[in-house]
Amino acid sequence: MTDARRSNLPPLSLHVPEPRFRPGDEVDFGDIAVPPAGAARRPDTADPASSFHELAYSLVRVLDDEGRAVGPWDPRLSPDTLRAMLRDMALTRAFDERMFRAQRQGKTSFYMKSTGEEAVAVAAAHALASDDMCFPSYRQQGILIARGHPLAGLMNQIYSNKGDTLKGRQLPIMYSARDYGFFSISGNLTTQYPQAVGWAMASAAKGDSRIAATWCGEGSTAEGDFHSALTFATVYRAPVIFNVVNNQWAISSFSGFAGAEATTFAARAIGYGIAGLRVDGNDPLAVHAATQWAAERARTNQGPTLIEHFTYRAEGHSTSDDPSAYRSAQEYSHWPLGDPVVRLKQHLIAIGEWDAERHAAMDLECAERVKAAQKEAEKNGILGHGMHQPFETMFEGVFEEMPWHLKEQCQQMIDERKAAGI
Amino acid sequence: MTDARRSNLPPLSLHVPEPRFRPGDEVDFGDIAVPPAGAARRPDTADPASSFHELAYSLVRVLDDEGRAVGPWDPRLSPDTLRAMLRDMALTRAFDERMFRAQRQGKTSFYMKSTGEEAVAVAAAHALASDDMCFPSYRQQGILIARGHPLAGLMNQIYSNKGDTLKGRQLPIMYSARDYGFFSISGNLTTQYPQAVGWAMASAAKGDSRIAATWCGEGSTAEGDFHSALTFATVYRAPVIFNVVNNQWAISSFSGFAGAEATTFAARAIGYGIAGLRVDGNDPLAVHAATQWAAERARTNQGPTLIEHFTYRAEGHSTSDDPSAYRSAQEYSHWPLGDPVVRLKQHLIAIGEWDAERHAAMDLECAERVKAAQKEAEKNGILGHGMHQPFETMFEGVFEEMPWHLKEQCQQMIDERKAAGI
Amino acid sequence: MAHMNMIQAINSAMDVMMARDPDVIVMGEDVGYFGGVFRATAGLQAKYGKTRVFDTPITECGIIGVAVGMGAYGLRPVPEIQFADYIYPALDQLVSEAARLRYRSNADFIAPITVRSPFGGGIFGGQTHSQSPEGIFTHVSGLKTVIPSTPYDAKGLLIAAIEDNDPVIFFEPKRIYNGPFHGHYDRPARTWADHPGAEVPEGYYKVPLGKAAVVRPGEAVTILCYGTMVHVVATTIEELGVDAEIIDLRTLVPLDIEAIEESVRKTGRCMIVHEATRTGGFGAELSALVTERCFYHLEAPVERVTGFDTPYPHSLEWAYFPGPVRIGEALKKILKD
Amino acid sequence: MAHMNMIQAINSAMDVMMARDPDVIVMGEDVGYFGGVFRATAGLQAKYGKTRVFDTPITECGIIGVAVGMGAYGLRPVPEIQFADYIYPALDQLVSEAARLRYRSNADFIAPITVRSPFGGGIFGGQTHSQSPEGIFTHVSGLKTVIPSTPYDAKGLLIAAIEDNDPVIFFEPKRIYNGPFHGHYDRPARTWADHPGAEVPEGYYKVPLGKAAVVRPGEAVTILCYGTMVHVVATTIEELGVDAEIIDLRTLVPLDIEAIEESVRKTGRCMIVHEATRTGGFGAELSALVTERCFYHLEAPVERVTGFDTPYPHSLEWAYFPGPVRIGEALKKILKD
Ligand SMILES: Cc1ncc(C[n+]2csc(CCOP(=O)(O)OP(=O)(O)O)c2C)c(N)n1
Ligand SMILES: Cc1ncc(C[n+]2csc(CCOP(=O)(O)OP(=O)(O)O)c2C)c(N)n1
Ligand SMILES: [Mg+2]
Ligand SMILES: [Mg+2]
Repeated sequence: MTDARRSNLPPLSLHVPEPRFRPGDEVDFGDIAVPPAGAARRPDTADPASSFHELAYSLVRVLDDEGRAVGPWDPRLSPDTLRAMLRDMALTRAFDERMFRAQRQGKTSFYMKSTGEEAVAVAAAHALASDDMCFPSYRQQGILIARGHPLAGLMNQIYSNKGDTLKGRQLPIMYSARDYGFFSISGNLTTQYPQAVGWAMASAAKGDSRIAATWCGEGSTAEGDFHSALTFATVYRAPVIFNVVNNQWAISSFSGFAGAEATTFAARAIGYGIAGLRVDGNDPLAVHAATQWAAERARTNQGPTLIEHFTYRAEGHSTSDDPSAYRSAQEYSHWPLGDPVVRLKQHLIAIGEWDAERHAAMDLECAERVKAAQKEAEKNGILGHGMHQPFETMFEGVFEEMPWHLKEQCQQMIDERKAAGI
Repeated sequence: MTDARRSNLPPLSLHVPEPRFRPGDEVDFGDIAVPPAGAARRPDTADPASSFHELAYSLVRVLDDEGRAVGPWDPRLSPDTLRAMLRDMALTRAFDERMFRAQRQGKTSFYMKSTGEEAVAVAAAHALASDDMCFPSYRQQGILIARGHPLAGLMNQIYSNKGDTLKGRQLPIMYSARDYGFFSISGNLTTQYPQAVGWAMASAAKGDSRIAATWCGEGSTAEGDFHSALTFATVYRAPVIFNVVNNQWAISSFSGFAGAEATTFAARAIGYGIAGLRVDGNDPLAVHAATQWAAERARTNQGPTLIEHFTYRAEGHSTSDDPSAYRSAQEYSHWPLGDPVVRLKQHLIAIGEWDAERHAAMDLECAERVKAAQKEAEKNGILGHGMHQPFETMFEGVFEEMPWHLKEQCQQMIDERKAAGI
Repeated sequence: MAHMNMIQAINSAMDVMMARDPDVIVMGEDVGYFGGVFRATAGLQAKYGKTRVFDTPITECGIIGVAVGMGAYGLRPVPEIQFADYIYPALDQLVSEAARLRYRSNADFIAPITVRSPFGGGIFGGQTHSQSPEGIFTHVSGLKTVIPSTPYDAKGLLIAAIEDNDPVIFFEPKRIYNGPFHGHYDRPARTWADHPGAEVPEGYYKVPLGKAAVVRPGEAVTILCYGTMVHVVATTIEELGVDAEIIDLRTLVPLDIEAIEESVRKTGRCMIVHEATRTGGFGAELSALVTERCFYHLEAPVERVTGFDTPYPHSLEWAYFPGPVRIGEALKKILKD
Repeated sequence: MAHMNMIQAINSAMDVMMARDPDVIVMGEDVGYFGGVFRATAGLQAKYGKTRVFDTPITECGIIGVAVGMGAYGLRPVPEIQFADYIYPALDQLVSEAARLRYRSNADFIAPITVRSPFGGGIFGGQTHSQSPEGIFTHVSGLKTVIPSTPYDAKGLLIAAIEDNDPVIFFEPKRIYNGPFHGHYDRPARTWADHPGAEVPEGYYKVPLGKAAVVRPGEAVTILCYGTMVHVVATTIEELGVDAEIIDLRTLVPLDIEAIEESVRKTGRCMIVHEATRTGGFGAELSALVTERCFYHLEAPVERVTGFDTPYPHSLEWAYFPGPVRIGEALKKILKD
C-alpha cells in the first residue's frame, strides 16, 4: 500500500457471475422485463442507427398474449405465409425429435436440437429473399427446412452415409448447401461472422442486390471474430444482418459469462454505430418483421443491422450434454416468452385461419414426412455400418488437384486395407 | 434477380472510407465538434454506466481557450503537480526529439515519437497510483518519464547496448520496467488489453487494491484482443482502465478504417455496458480528471472504464514512416485541440504560477538532461557497434533453465565465431 | 495409492496444487459449476470457490491473454481450452506473448501458465474435435509441450507443469481418458481397471518434464510415441510379437534426446508414431534428430507412422487413424533387412 | 523484358491479374492510398479504384475471415498481412476455415485466396518483424505455401497463386525485396541490377506452383533452400568453391519431391538451409523425407542449417541468422567423409 490515493479503501473483490437458478431451484423469471407487444416503435429503414438506440434495450414484440398481432412491427403476412412458417417450424421440431432419437439409437454420433428457437431460423428465412446468403451456426436447421431442402438429404449428412453429399467428412448437422444459400457450417464458433461480412462486401462491390445474414449464439459473441465482423461491417457499411441468438445458455454457462449482466447483446451494435434491435425470439412475427426491416436497410445501402433474438434453449446443448446437471429443470416451462410454435398457432387460430384439428393433422403430416425421409436416408446407411463413401474420398478435396503426397498416402491406405484383408 | 423482394432496388455499392484531406489539400477541421470546456457533466463515480451514455459522444474538456480550468471535471491540482506534469511532458518531447535524431544519425534502427500526445501518458501517470500497473502500447513513453525512470536506461534499450537491461533482445522503445509498473511492450498490437484485464482480475481476486490501466491506438481497437478484453472486463467487473488513444491515424490509414465514421471509440464501451468517456486528449487536466475518476470507479469495485483520448499524431508513425505521402502537411497546425504542452503552460501562466522565462529555462533543462543521459548511455554503445550484450545471452531466458538443445546451439554459435576468427 | 482414470488423475493434480498454492487458479469454458465438458475440473469450484475456479467467456484469445496477465501479476493460471481444435484463436497470445514474455522482458515478467486441452481423435468427433496440433507448438521457442499417456503420468506431469515457471501446453489424449486404447475400434473398449499406470498416489508428486519413459525395453527397433499411440503401439507389437523398445516421450519440448539416442544406438532402427497429420508433424523433427545424431547406427531409414495429410474425416476416422495395421506394415518395412 | 526488383515484380503480378480478372481484389492494412508499408501495392488503388484495392481495419482475423467470405462469393482476394509476425491472429480463419472449406463442404464453397506477407529477418526488425513462420502453415492440410527468391519467380508464382483455386500462403522474403542478399551484413548491399532473376516480363506469365528450380547444378552435395537463403547459399558455396547443387524449392507445399530425390540420389548428400527456428521447422520435414526416400544413397546424415530456437534478437540478429559461417561449417561437416 504505497500510495495515499487508496489508503482508505476496502480491498478489491472479483465478481464472478452466477445464474439465478441451479438444479432443484424454484424458478421465478419475474425480473425479466417483458414489454407489451406492439410497444416498440418502428423507425423508418432510412433512419440513422443513432436515432433508435432504445430499440437495443427494449423488445420488439408483435404477438400479444391473446395471439393478436399488434403494433407497428406487425409484418402483415398473408395467412398462407403464416401457415407456411408454422409448418416449417413444426417440421423442424419433428425433424429434431427424430434425429435426436436416431442418435440415441446409435445411428449416428451426434445431434443438436433447436427446440424452442425455431422462429429465429424459420421466420428469418421467410423474410429473406431465397437467394440471400446465410452464414449460420449449428442451430439454424430451420433455414434449410424453410427453404425446402430435402429432409433425406439432411439425414444423409447426419448419418455420414453414402448419400451424404459432404462424403461423411463433417460431424452431423454441419451442413453445407450452396444451392439453398446456406454456407458450410464450421465447428469453430463465430468464424462465419466475418465471412458473412466478406460475402456481403463482395456483393456490394459487384453491384449485386443479394445480402448476407449470419447467426451465432450469445455465448459465441465473445469470440474475436465477432468484433472483427462488426468492425468491418460498420467501416464498409456491408449489407449484412447479424443475428445473435440469445438462448440464455452456452453449454453449461449462462449468458452472464458473455456479458448479459451489464447490458443487452443488441447494445453491442451501438458500440459500432450499427443499427441494433432486440427482438422477442419466440415471436415469429417479430423475428420476421425485424429481419425484413434489417434486409431493407441492407438492400438500400444503409449497412448492417444486429438483431438480438431473446429466446431460450429448451433442450440440452447437444446429445453430449445433460442440462439437468447445471440448470433448473423448471426453466423452460417458466420461460416468459412461451413457445414459438404455440404462439403462431394461437395467432392463426385467433385470426380464424387455423384450428386444433388442422394443427394435429399438420403435426402428424410432419412426423410422417420425417419418418419417410428417414426411411429413405437409411437406405444409404447409418454411421459406422459400412455404407459410407469410398475410402479414397478421404483424400479428395483437400486441394482442387491431389498432390503427390496425398496420392501416396491414398495408396498407402489402400494397401493397408488389402494387408488387413478388408 | 430471382426474388421479388428486391426487384425494384438499385444495385448495392461498397462504401470505402476516405479521409477528408490528402497531401496538398487545404485543411479545414470545422466539422470537428469541439464543445466548450466545462460543458460535460461529471457523474458520481458510483453512478451506473448506463446513466451517462452521452459522455461517450461529447468531449470532457477542462482548459478553455484562455487557459482557464473550468467546470466539474477540473481536478484542482496543486501548482506543483501542474508544473511536474508540464515538465514531464516537455521532457518526453525533448527525449523524443533527441532519440529521433539519434536514429537518423544511424545510432539505432528505429524510433517512435509521441509528439502531441504527451498528455495522454503523462497526465494519466500522474492520476494513477505509482504502483498501479500500466499495460501500454508503444507510444506511452511519457508514463516512464513521469514515473521517474532514468533516461539513460531508456536510451540503453533504444541502443540495444551493453547497458540495456533487456539485453538487446527487443526493438527500440519496446521497454519493460516492472519496477515502474510498466509492462513489457509487445510488437503485436492490442495483446496487452486482455493481459491488463487478467492482471486486474488477479488483483481483485487477491483482495489487493492496485488497479491496471492499458492503452492502445484507435486503429488497434479493431483487433480481436480488444473485444476479448472488454468482454472479460465487463463480465468480472475488472478494475481496469482502457485507454484508446485516438490520434486520428494508424500508420497511413485514418480513423475511419477503425470505425470512426459511424460513431466514437468511447461508444464501444456502451456496447459492453462499460463506463465510457470521451476526453480532449490534448488537455492534460481533462486526461488527469478522467483517469482519476475511472481509477476511483475501479478501486471501489465499480469495474472498468474506457476512455477515448481525442488527439492527433503530430509526427510520422515511426522513423520508418513519411506521413507527407498520405496526409496534408497542414493537419497538425490546424488541429483544433492544440498542443498539450502549450495548453498546460498557458494555464499555469494564467493562474500566475509560471512564466515565459521559467518555461524557456525548463526547456533548456530538459534538453540538457536528455543530452547528458544520451552521453551516459552512449558510453555503453550504440546499435551495431560491438558494445552489445555477450552473444550467449541470446540463448538465455527462452526458458527459465536452458534445455540441451539451446545449450548445443549456443555452443554452435560460439564455435562459429571461433571459426570465423571473431 | 488410489485407482484413477486419466480424468480423475488430472482432476487430482489440480486439486492437489490448488490446495498447496493459493496462486493456482483454474479457468475456462464450462470448467466452473459444471466441471468441464469432460469433467476434468469437477468439484473444484465447490471446493476452492468461484474466484479460483470459474467459467469464462467463449474467447480463447481472451482466456490466454487474461491468463498471461494473471501470470504477470503472480498467479499461476491453469486455463483449459475445451478442445485443442479451438486453440487457434489463442495462437497469437500463446506465440507472441506467453512464449516470448520472459525473453523479451528479460524475466521482468513471466508467464507461468499451464494450458490444458484435450486433443486427438478416435471418438467420432469429426474435423473439429479430433485434431492433434502439437506440431505447431513444438516449433515455437519458449513453449513447453507435454503429453501424458497414463493417469499416473498425467497427474505427475500436470503438477510439474503447474509448478514450472514457463508456459506449458498440456495436451490430454482424450481417447484414453477412460481407458488405454488398443487401437482396435471394433473391439470392446478397455478401462484403466487393470493398468499399472492407473495406480495414482492421492497426494503430491511430480513426474519431471523433459524425461521420457521406456515403456517396454526391446532390441529390434525403437518406437518413439506419446499419448494414445503409446497404447496402440504396445498392443500392436504384442500382437505381432515384435521385440520393440517403446519410448513414451511424455515431453516433446524439451525433448529427452538422451533416451532416444541411447535406444536407437542400441536397436539401430527407429520408428515414430503419431496421430497428427504427417507433413511437418513432430515426427519430422524426431526423424531429423535421429538421422542427425544416430546416422551411423541406423540400419534402415527412420520410419514415420502418422495420420494422413487430410482433415480428420468423421465417418472414415478409422481409415485416418494410424492403427495396428498401419503400424504393422511399417514394422514389416523397417525390420525387412 | 523489364528490370524489376522484387517489390516491383510483386506489384506487377497484382497489376496484371487485376487487369485480367475483375474478381481479383487487394486488401490489407495500409495497402490502399499509401500502397503498403513496403510499397508492394503502390499505384493499384489509383488504377483499379477503392472498391478493388482498399485499406482494412487492423484485425488480421477479420482480414482473412472477410477474404474467405469474398472467396465464397466468387471473388479472388489477395489480402496482405503486413508482417508474417502478425499472421497469428488470423490463424483460426486460415487453419479452420480457408484450409478446410473445400474439404468440409465438398467444394460447395472454396477459398481461392492468396495471403501475401513479408517474412524473414536481417533488417534489424527485432522479434516481431523478422519471423519465418512457414513451418506452421506447411503442417496444415489444405494450405499451399509459396516462397519466391527472385523477382521473376515472385511475379510468376504470385500470378499462379492468385489463379489457384486453393488458399495460398505467399511469403515474401523482405530481406531481398531490393537485392539478392549475399549473407554478409557487413558488406555493401547488392541490388537486383545485375541479377538475371530481375529480368521480368511486363505482362502475364506463370511459374507453376509445386516446381522447384535447380539454381546451380553440382555434384558434391544437394542444398535445399528457399527465399533469402538461396542467395546466401549461392554466395557461400561460391566463396568456398564447393560444387553444390542448389535447389530453390519455391513451393513448400506441394513439394517438388522428384527434383529433390533426383538430386540427392546423384550427390549422396543433402543439406537444408532455412532462417526459421530449427525445432519443427520445415527443414525437419525435408530431412525426414530425404531420409525416408534416399536413405540408401546417403553418404552422410542430412544436415540442417537454421535459425536458432530463440526469438529473433534485435541486436544480435547476425548471430542468429544462418549466414555464410554457419553454412560453411555445416558444409565442412557434411563433406568430411
Ligand atoms: C472456437 C470454439 N471454442 C469453443 C467451442 C466449444 N463450444 C461449442 S458450442 C459452445 C457454446 C456456444 O454457446 P452459444 O454461442 O450460446 O450457442 P448455443 O449453443 O446456445 O446455440 C462451445 C463453448 C467451439 N465449438 N469453438
Ligand atoms: C497484430 C499487428 N498487426 C499489425 C501491426 C503493424 N502495425 C504497427 S503499428 C500499426 C498502426 C497502429 O495504429 P494505432 O493503433 O492507431 O496506433 P498509433 O500508432 O496511432 O499510436 C500497425 C498496423 C502490428 N504491429 N501488430
Ligand atoms: Mg446460447
Ligand atoms: Mg492511431
